[in-house]
Amino acid sequence: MTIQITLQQQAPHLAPLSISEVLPSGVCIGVYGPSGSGKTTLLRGISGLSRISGTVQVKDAIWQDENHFLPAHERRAAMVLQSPGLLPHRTVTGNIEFALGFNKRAKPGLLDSILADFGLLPLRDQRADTLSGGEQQRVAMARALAAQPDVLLLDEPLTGLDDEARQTLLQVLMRLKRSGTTCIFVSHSAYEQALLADHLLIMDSGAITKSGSAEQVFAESPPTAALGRELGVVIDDIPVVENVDGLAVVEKDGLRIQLAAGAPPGSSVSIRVRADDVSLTEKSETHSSIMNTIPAVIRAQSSYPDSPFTLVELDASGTRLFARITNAASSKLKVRAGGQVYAQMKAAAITSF
Amino acid sequence: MTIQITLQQQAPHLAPLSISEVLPSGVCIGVYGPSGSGKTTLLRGISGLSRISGTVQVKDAIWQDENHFLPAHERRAAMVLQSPGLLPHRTVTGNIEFALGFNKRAKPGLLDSILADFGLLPLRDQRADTLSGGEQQRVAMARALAAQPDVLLLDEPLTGLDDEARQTLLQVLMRLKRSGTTCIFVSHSAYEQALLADHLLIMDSGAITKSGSAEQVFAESPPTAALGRELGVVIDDIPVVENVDGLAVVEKDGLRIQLAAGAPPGSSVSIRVRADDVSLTEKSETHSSIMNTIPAVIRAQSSYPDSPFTLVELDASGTRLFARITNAASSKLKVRAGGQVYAQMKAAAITSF
Amino acid sequence: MSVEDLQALWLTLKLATSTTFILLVIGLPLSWWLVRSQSVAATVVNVLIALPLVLPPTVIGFYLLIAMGPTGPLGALTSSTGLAPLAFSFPGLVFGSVIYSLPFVIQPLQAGFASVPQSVLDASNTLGAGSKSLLLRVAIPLSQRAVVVASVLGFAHTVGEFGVVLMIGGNIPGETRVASVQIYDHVEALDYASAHQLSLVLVIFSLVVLTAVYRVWGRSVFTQPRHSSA
Amino acid sequence: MSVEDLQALWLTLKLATSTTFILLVIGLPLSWWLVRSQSVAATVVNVLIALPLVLPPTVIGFYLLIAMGPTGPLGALTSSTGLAPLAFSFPGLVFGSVIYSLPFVIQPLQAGFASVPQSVLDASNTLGAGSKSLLLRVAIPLSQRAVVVASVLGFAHTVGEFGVVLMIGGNIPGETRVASVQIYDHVEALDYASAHQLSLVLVIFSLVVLTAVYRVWGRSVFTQPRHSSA
Amino acid sequence: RLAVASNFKTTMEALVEAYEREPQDEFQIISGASGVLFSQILRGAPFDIFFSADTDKIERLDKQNRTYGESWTYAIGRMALYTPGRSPSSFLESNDPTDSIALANPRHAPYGAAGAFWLSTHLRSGKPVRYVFGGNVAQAFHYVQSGNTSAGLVALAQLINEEIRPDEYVALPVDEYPLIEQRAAVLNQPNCALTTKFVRFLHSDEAAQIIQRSGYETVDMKR
Ligand SMILES: Nc1ncnc2c1ncn2[C@@H]1O[C@H](COP(=O)(O)OP(=O)(O)OP(=O)(O)O)[C@@H](O)[C@H]1O
Ligand SMILES: Nc1ncnc2c1ncn2[C@@H]1O[C@H](COP(=O)(O)OP(=O)(O)OP(=O)(O)O)[C@@H](O)[C@H]1O
Ligand SMILES: [Mg+2]
Ligand SMILES: [Mg+2]
Repeated sequence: MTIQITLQQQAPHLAPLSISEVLPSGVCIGVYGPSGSGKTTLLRGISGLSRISGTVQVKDAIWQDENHFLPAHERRAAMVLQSPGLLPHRTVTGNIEFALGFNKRAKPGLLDSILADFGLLPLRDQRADTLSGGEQQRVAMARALAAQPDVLLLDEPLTGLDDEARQTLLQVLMRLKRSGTTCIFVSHSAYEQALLADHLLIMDSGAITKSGSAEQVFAESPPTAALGRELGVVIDDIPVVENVDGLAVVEKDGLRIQLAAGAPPGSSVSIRVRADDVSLTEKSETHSSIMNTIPAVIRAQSSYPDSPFTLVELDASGTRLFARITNAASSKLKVRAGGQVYAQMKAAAITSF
Repeated sequence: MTIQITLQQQAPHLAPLSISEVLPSGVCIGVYGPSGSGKTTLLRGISGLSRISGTVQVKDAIWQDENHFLPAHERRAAMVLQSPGLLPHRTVTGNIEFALGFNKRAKPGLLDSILADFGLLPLRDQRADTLSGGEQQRVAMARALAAQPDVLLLDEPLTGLDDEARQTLLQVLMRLKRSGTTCIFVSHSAYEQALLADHLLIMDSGAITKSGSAEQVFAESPPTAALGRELGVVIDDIPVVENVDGLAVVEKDGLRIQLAAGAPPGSSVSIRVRADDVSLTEKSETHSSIMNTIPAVIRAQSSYPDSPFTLVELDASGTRLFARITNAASSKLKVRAGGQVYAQMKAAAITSF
Repeated sequence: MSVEDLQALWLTLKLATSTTFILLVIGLPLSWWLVRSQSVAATVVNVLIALPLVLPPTVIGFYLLIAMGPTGPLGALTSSTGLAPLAFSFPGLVFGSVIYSLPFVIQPLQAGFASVPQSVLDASNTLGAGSKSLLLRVAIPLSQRAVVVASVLGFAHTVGEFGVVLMIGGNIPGETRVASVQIYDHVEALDYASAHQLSLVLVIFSLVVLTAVYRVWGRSVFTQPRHSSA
Repeated sequence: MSVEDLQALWLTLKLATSTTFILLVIGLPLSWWLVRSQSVAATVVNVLIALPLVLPPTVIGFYLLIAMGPTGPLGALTSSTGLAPLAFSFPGLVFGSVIYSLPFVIQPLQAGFASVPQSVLDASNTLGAGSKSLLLRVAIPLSQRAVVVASVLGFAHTVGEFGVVLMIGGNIPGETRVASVQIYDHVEALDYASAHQLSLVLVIFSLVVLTAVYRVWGRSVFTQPRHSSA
Repeated sequence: RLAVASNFKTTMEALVEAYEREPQDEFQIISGASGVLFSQILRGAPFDIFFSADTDKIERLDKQNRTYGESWTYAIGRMALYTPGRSPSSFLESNDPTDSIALANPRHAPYGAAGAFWLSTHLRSGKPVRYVFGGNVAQAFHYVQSGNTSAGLVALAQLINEEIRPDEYVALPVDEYPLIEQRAAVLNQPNCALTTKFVRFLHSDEAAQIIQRSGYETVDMKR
């Protein structure tokens, strides 16, 4: 099951676009690129909001080709625009019901389960125009899901939100992605892409300059570029075995990591470790304040062109980690595939959700 | 010379506000707080765009008190709103000339110097409505400066920009702040506040919950909160003494740091070191991949309430650094004021501008 | 006030109400189409709707009368479909008033629809709302005030209309003699007292309606909302 | 076409041009004020401007005539200031037309001004632009198309106006006998050929003007820009 | 239904009232400019008798076979020179350059044509005066009445109806201007007894008296 998109637009007064991609479905496809690179234009083309010539096929359904053009409301896509676009005169429930009204497959109870999923139960009867920005974005996403689309199109849904609201919604989206919803997620935040994208498209001037698994695209980005800096791994659902004063210990297959998190023992958390936060050492005892010193085997190393850095891929008790160190350090530690090292990371540098 | 602001608004259909502050002038005052906390309301009150009762005095000028209310266009304030609000039918030059037209103190040549400062010379004759988002924001700031205001009011000027454009504008703003322009900078990005704010106000529900030097407010924020995570130091203008393959060595008063930067020897850069990226060690030789191991004296240490972390303030050859380590590590290393340690930070973790 | 005055007022009310109703039924979808269409046809329709403005109403009435006459196209239509002729009948008045007041309804509606945020329309569109749903469930609820202003303008203009109505209505008491014609008759007959009286009734009625409408909804159509919500 | 027809057309052109000019001079600041003011006064003015709509034009003309007479307030004003009386004069026609066409100019202008983004106004305001500068240098340039539509509606409505003009103009050839009155006269005199001819000239002229205007600027007043620029 | 030229409306009301043999509301008086009524009759307006303000329109209807039976002259309009606030003679003698005179449009209003003729033959050639034309004789009357013109050639009927002081006007002798003949005709509509009866009443002396009292001349109906 794939998504095939071939869209071409090249006219004086239109946004340029020139795309031909076959993308996996059931995953989150990130679209990253500078302002004006055509990200919104692409989403509008896929959704049918803009009429761009080409073919769009989502799984078995042909949304457009040379002969047919399914209008936006007949495509099983739902788009969350950068501005939430709620119906201001309706309540939260009313907005979700609006979407349910067009969804013939909706089962009874869907409304309540969506309200619950997005933490909207306490706001259910509040008018949309009295909600704060973050709440509005949440309703917009809830509403899009109520349409049970084959593809969820998200155009920078987290921009303009404050840190807290953004973090909350990121977690909602991460849950969504894990549930197998196909979504196309536009964002020029490398951080958000690092957390969400399974497959990443990089756009520039209306064309896709890079397409591949998110990990690969991150790894191949220059280490000082925004994308490169956010390279790292997300380790889902590790059980918390201990928690003292907010310093949690998580453990999985012998991999033991300490980090700041409120989660009590017995629960589990997802954690993210950036390559820039991992250093390597030859000995396990280092007289350092760094709390995590994890034995690992070097799987691979690669150096970047025109850059003083080397990327090291590690296997820590079966879990993959990345470390980015300087070429100089790499020589000093004689890093080579198969070598045995200790990966170090500060407890303070690990984020958890 | 201070800025005194006392504003009170409490009515059913108005944004609540209750402020009474005396702020330093000539510096950048950051305003931080969640969505809906009244940041925009505060700026609108100061600028006179909204009529909020109270007094506003900027240096010698009384902008409003019980008896007088200077309308917005007579206040020597210029505001950059979140949406740039350029005159779409005018060119870049035309927009700046619009502001110059109201600035009686403008000297000839100001236009060109502003265009140059903001890198707008190549765009000078382009119509505002054909500019990209980032360019528009740059023009909006340039235009506000053309008014030569006593106070520059910036309402989330960097939101919605892509990483590159944001970084460029951040640097423009950092230059501006170093030049002694008084500005009030609203942003709910802790990162931006960390780079720009000299004095920080934290707002919630229309009131100021915290006010103090930015360093102090950052240091006192919980280490897992957005603000706390961005605690660090910015070291301005350190000369680059060496650059091999993009690994630059900067040196100042014996403090020697390696980092990734393109700047050639002879130039100078500003660097930022986050507390979360600094670890401490007892010995200088650590068999680690970490490139920077800097001798430092512990000036102070403080632990956070309900948190597993300790904040350590260091003096590295006269330059202040912060390190955030766990309480456990602190005991292990026997951290105490006056103690001698080595501060370690990865070259990849240091950002430069 | 005479029985005839009251009758005329009642007729005016009936005419204005029916006309406003039909104006909305036609005007809402038409304006919606005009706002959304980029076609040449939309321009043509926009121009045609505005055309009645440049001719004196009496002259428009005159041409409508010719069209409604047995030899005119409308007359041919009504007689071939077995309907009663339009001239000198209440339906004819309604028809003429609709033609004549259409621009005053179309204009505010277009302005109202155009100010529905594109983001709301686009989002609703991808959720499954087609053009009709967008009009009924999004555009109209979000342009409530424009709809009210359009109704008021259409209503008021129909109340004041006179040239067209006099010409195609035939001034028949109880059937086509509306208040405006009645006032005109009073003036022509030098019956100033009755003219003043009836004018006053109309003006006061309009004052009340307009004030209420502008106060409650109308002004905000033109005034920016303080918060650009949703 | 007779010399008198041409004279009437010329007079119409003169009247419509002067009226439109004055309508803009009054309408621009007035609409600006109405859009920005939250006061009760603004509501009252809005209602007063709309009032002429509900009375038949002839009746409005009749009341204007009374007001312009020696005992009326306007008459008293003109005689005390030493001006020529307004009735039966070209200035009087212009005055009447302005009153009568004002709502058609105010309405699109208000809609236009209301759609100037608040952010542009606020930013300009803090840069030093007071209300007057905002109107002249921000609101009007940004509402160009609304200004054009307002002018066209005002112009067209003045061209077609007839009841008021006939009443207060006195049908004086070369002075107050405009094309609409001339057409009416032709119809009254059963000179249908001349009436058709003159109507046709007016309609074609209007068609050309309206099409040009709607094509070039007008539509976009009602159509959303594709890009919400600046 | 009676379609009546506006100037005759009040008189017709008096006539209908006098004709009380049937309930009054059997008659509807529809007044309007003769031209408008004429156009409407051509397009099938449901009128039974048409009282035009002139003869021309009745003749045209005749030619188009739209009338039933003979048409007749139901009244002859009388014109008066109305000079509010002073005497007509003082107006005629004065040399005030601001003097103006209102009359109905000579092109299509009978009173206008008559008035124009009278002025061209009876006005002192040197007298400065400005002409102002009303759409019909009623508008001409408004012009004078509201003080916007200093004099007006109006219908005597209007002055009588408005009870204007006799020293402010002078009724002009009928032979000083072309006859303002007002003709009426029964229209080609399904006829009924009521119409016939009313037409007969209009030819009666009683009706003639009412018409004359209102300020019109009548012709000898029995002729
Ligand atoms: N109607 C149009 N006419 C001309 N150019 C257009 C039009 N619409 C969009 N563009 C241009 O096409 C390019 C792509 O626009 P698009 O909105 O898709 O960018 P984006 O990647 O979504 O940017 P952002 O991150 O700022 O949202 C931009 O340069 C834009 O100026
Ligand atoms: N006219 C109004 N009537 C009622 N409430 C209002 C009004 N204007 C603003 N508010 C409310 O006042 C609060 C403060 O609004 P303000 O725009 O100042 O927040 P902010 O801190 O700038 O938020 P953001 O980060 O989202 O821009 C919000 O809760 C808002 O909903
Ligand atoms: Mg976009
Ligand atoms: Mg804000």
